[in-house]
Amino acid sequence: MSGHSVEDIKKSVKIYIGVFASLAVLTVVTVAASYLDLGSGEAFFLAMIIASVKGTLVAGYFMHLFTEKTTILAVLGLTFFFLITLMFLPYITFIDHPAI
Amino acid sequence: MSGHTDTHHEESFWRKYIFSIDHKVIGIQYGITALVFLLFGFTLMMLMRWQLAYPEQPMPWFGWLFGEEGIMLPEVYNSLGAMHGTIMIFLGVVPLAVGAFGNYFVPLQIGAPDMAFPKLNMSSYWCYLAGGIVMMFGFFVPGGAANSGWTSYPPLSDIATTGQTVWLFGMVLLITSSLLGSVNTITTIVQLRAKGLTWMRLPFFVWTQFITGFLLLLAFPPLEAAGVLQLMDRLAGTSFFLPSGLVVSGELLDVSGGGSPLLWQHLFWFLAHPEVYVLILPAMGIVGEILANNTRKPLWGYKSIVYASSFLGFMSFVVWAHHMFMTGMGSTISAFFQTTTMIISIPSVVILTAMFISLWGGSIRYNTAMLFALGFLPMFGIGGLTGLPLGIAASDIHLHDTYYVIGHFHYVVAPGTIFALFAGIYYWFPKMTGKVLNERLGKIHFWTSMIFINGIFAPMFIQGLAGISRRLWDGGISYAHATDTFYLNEMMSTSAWLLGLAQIPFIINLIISLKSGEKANDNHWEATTLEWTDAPSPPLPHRNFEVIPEVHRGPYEYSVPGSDKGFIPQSEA
Amino acid sequence: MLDILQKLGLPINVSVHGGEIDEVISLFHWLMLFLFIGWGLFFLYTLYRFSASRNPKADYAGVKSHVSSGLEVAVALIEFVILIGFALPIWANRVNDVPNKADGAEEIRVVAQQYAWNIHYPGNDGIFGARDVNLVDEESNPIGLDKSDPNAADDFTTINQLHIPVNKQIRIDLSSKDVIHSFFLPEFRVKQDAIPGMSIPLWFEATMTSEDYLETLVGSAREGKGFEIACAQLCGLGHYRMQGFLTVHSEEDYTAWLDEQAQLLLEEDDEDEWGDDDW
Amino acid sequence: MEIPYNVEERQDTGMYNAKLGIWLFLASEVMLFGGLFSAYVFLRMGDITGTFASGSQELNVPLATFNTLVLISSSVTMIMSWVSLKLGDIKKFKLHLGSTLLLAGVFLVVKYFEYTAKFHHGIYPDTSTFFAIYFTLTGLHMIHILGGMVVIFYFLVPGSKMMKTEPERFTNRIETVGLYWHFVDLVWIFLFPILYLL
Ligand code: HEA
Ligand code: HEA
Ligand code: CUA
Ligand SMILES: [Cu+2]
Repeated sequence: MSGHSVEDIKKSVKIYIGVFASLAVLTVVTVAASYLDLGSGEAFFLAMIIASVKGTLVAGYFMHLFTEKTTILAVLGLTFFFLITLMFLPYITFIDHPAI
Repeated sequence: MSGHTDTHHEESFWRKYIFSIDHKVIGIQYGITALVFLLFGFTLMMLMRWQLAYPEQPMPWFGWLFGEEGIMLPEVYNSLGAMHGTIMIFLGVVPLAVGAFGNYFVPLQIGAPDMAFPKLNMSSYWCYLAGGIVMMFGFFVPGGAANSGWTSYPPLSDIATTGQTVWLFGMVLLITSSLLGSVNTITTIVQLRAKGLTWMRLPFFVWTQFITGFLLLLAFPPLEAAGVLQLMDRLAGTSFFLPSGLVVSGELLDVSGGGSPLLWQHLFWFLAHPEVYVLILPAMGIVGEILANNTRKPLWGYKSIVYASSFLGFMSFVVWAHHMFMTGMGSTISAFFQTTTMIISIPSVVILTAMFISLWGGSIRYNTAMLFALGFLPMFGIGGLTGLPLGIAASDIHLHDTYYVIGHFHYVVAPGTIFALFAGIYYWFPKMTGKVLNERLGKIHFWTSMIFINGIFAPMFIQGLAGISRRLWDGGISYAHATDTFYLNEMMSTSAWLLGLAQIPFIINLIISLKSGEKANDNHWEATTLEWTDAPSPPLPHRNFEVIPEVHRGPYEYSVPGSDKGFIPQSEA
Repeated sequence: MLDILQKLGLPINVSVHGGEIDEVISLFHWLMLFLFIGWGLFFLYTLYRFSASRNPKADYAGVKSHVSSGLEVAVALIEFVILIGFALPIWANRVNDVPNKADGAEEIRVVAQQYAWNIHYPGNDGIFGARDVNLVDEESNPIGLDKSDPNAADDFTTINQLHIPVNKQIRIDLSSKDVIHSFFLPEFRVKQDAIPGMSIPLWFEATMTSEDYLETLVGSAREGKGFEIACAQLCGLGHYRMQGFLTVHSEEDYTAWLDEQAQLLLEEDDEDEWGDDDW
Repeated sequence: MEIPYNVEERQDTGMYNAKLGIWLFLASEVMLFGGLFSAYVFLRMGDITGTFASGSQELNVPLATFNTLVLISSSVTMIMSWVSLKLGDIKKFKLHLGSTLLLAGVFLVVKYFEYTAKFHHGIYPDTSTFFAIYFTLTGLHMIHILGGMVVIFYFLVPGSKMMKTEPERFTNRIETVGLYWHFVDLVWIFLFPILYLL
């Protein structure tokens, strides 16, 4: 809520519609990209990049993160850091095995 | 905030004591349930210690419960061991430290009328109780309760008896409860601090609860995920944790394969390492409060311990694989985890050092609460110091999964955390009930506990150095390398039973003091924090304070030069 | 410190690399002892000196010096010296420098299973035969050795009996058939989890034969009890009895033992043929 | 006694309680799905037999694309319902919230067809690790959708009384429900490529 005036809100409706359109387009782009003949590594990164852009749009506009309070951003920053650790450290540990 | 004395209509017994949404009632519910579970978890261990001291000799009195001819069966031993660990940690200590003390005293210490979400608070308790009951149900299913250790490593746990499924369901409920609780604690601390209560004026206890809240919030969900995966393995026949080509008792296991046992270990320890700091941080918080109060001087280096605790909480997320050095870890990644483990020991050193230095120049009152708090310091010291060689992969080669590890962590959780919790009970009982616990019984409780608990755990280091593995049904008697140190088992077991007896004065104390103990005044210990200075004993139902206090200074303004009273309450203008 | 730890129960070390591990353990125990005694004395003194009766009025400021920060830094430094100077190199040596046959090491495979250690020797050709889980038969072929593989012809397995030569690097590739176990040789400072789906190498070199070791035990409570393999990871209800035996031979004795095993294998095969005819 | 900052924002933090509460809850949800994603990464990278690549070939990309669009639309209607509420347009609010519920229903129906098609082909969670993680992830996601639907339904019908009694608090609640709903959408945005496209 954070003190949106009526005008502000009307303006943001336009933004929401824009975000919606971008999300729809990006969805199609992802699917199209998956038919490209890419190596699995490239395909993965491309898909993740598109998904992250979409995710940022949702979180930034729909969830108002772009204008959110620092406390919340700090909590999410912390979470994000731990998320990255959780996602990749086990995997790095796995490939660093001397034997498989 | 309103000055009305009576805004409440009479509530039914159920609303008031059972389905209450008052944080104080919920705190007490948590406390009683957790104490019962602690006693139960301890009882399991007292039974197991018979088997360790006198392997394969029939147990007197209760033997028939656990196997033919009164000899406890190995599978029963494993069940009791796994349940002891689970109960002590998830049903005993955490609910007592966070659910009971956190719930009861965080709002009081920050000058809030209740937790931010009272209904959530109530559901968190009921989830916990449901989780506990489901866990207990495990004892009655075929094959008995979960028997793969509290760590539940697959493939063993994947192919274990039904008890493991029950355990997983119980865990899912307990995790849910913790998540609800931690959302509540953090929101309460951020949002409901009284006017003037800035971050650096928070009592240290509140800080520790705040950090603990984050550990629970962010570390538990991966275990919930892992629990779901293990449930799938057990119930839907998937093989998240099962590689291809397993042969169990001569039969090729009929699963698709392709999973990895190590995946579970990562997800489990991602929780379980932060979890151990969940066990210790609130304990440090309680000890901090009591030290300041009974030395009659401020905690030394308040800011540094706050920073150290926060750093400890942060680092605890990146050390987990020090439990997994022996899983064939490469040199790069083990270097990383060894380094983080060494780094994480530093904030503990900082905190302990600050606490020791706080004693200097104090005017120490030796009441029971203080004795337990003081006992905590060297005991945690022993436990923490013995964690260091475990954190180095090279020395962990010899010590991993031996009784050295058991000794290490019991020193931190039993004479460490449990003592701190006892200290908390003696310290805050007058506030919660309006009655003071009997000091004489308290001192008996302290000294006997102190002696016997060391009698149990100190010899474990010796056995661990000798290389005796943990989780052995016969205590390792048949191994050659146990020859020289096996005899210690008898003494350890005896100490454990005596420690059990030593709890009797405590239980009696709780009962008789509640009934006919000395009346406590509102600020029984002449403390400075809000729960003592602004709330009656016991605090007012449903709103804690007559008037929400305003805060003007730091938490431990004892013996301020120039003030004749000897202490200045936080709320004094 | 090592003497003290050995008095306390640490078994003597009989492997080449074990000394380094003992050194790290000792260094840490020095640090621990030092901190414990230092702080312990300080603690006891404050308890005595600053009790309410002796010091009725507390001092608001307390300690003003910052010696303690120095102490904290010192602890951190010592930890890092041990870490970088000892711990990391030792571990790197353990996991990166695993020798193989070409380096002159004796290669053996150990396959753990619920409550037993299957030891797999490559036989005279020095090459391990293929294995197939479908061939596993608990009675006759616990590790599923594929007899149709020529390399498997001279392979032999033992249960719970590991024999190795002294003064020679031993490389063991460890795996498991069912659940996680942990291969632990206390006197050799060797421990490694056996994880199903993985084969993990470990290595060590014995400095003493079993015979010599038994001699050192004469007169002690352990007299007559040689080296053992312990299982260090909970693996089910028989975890406590998953005990193996390790015999360290002199070079000649080891060769003799190998020959003996090869002979046994031949006899077994003969018996099999006899059996077939009978049928 | 009333709990402070239930409705109005606290000055120094700039938040009302539920706002922080829901974000903390979402943070824990991030870690929950993070655990599963971590499992996905771990298992996929260790997958020597290629069950992941071949498994995702079996999935129905057009249906999932459609479902992605459905969920995105539901996010938009969700936010529009909150906007309408802020503008005091109750009718539009109900329309938008109702559409959200409807779209969620469509998502589930499509998912139902996807699941049954798999079952018909004899594909179950125990078929391979890929399908194990596919069913687990999408199943858990569906549970989240269902949960969201229950809450949305509550505010649409029985809970909407509050709109008159405590309008501001009601708006806050819709905002928090919206945050949750967008999060569920966000999870799907990542699930879609990793399960269907890679
Ligand atoms: C409350 C619980 C708690 C706490 C606080 C700790 C603290 C630490 N733990 Fe422990 N740990 C456990 C609970 C805990 N642990 C449990 C339950 C297990 C076993 C799980 C299982 O396998 O079942 C375990 C296992 C465990 C292992 C795995 C061992 C193995 O399986 O091989 C390791 C390895 O690194 C480790 C390391 C550490 C370290 C470095 C610390 C450090 O944080 C310690 C830092 C503290 C200090 C360095 C003390 C400083 C004190 C002074 C300087 C003052 C001294 C003064 C006097 C004594 C007077 N722990
Ligand atoms: C918080 C954690 C915690 C606590 C407090 C304890 C406390 C104790 N533990 Fe436990 N233990 C574990 C966690 C804990 N343990 C874990 C995780 C394991 C590993 C399990 C596994 O292998 O998977 C383990 C394993 C373990 C073993 C090894 C078993 C094996 O490997 O085979 C042993 C052996 O002696 C043991 C003993 C004890 C003893 C004697 C106590 C005593 O200190 C208990 C003292 C308890 C009290 C003093 C509480 C008294 C309570 C009251 C007085 C309440 C009063 C009640 C009312 C008023 C209603 N424990
Ligand atoms: Cu095998 Cu324990
Ligand atoms: Cu740890």
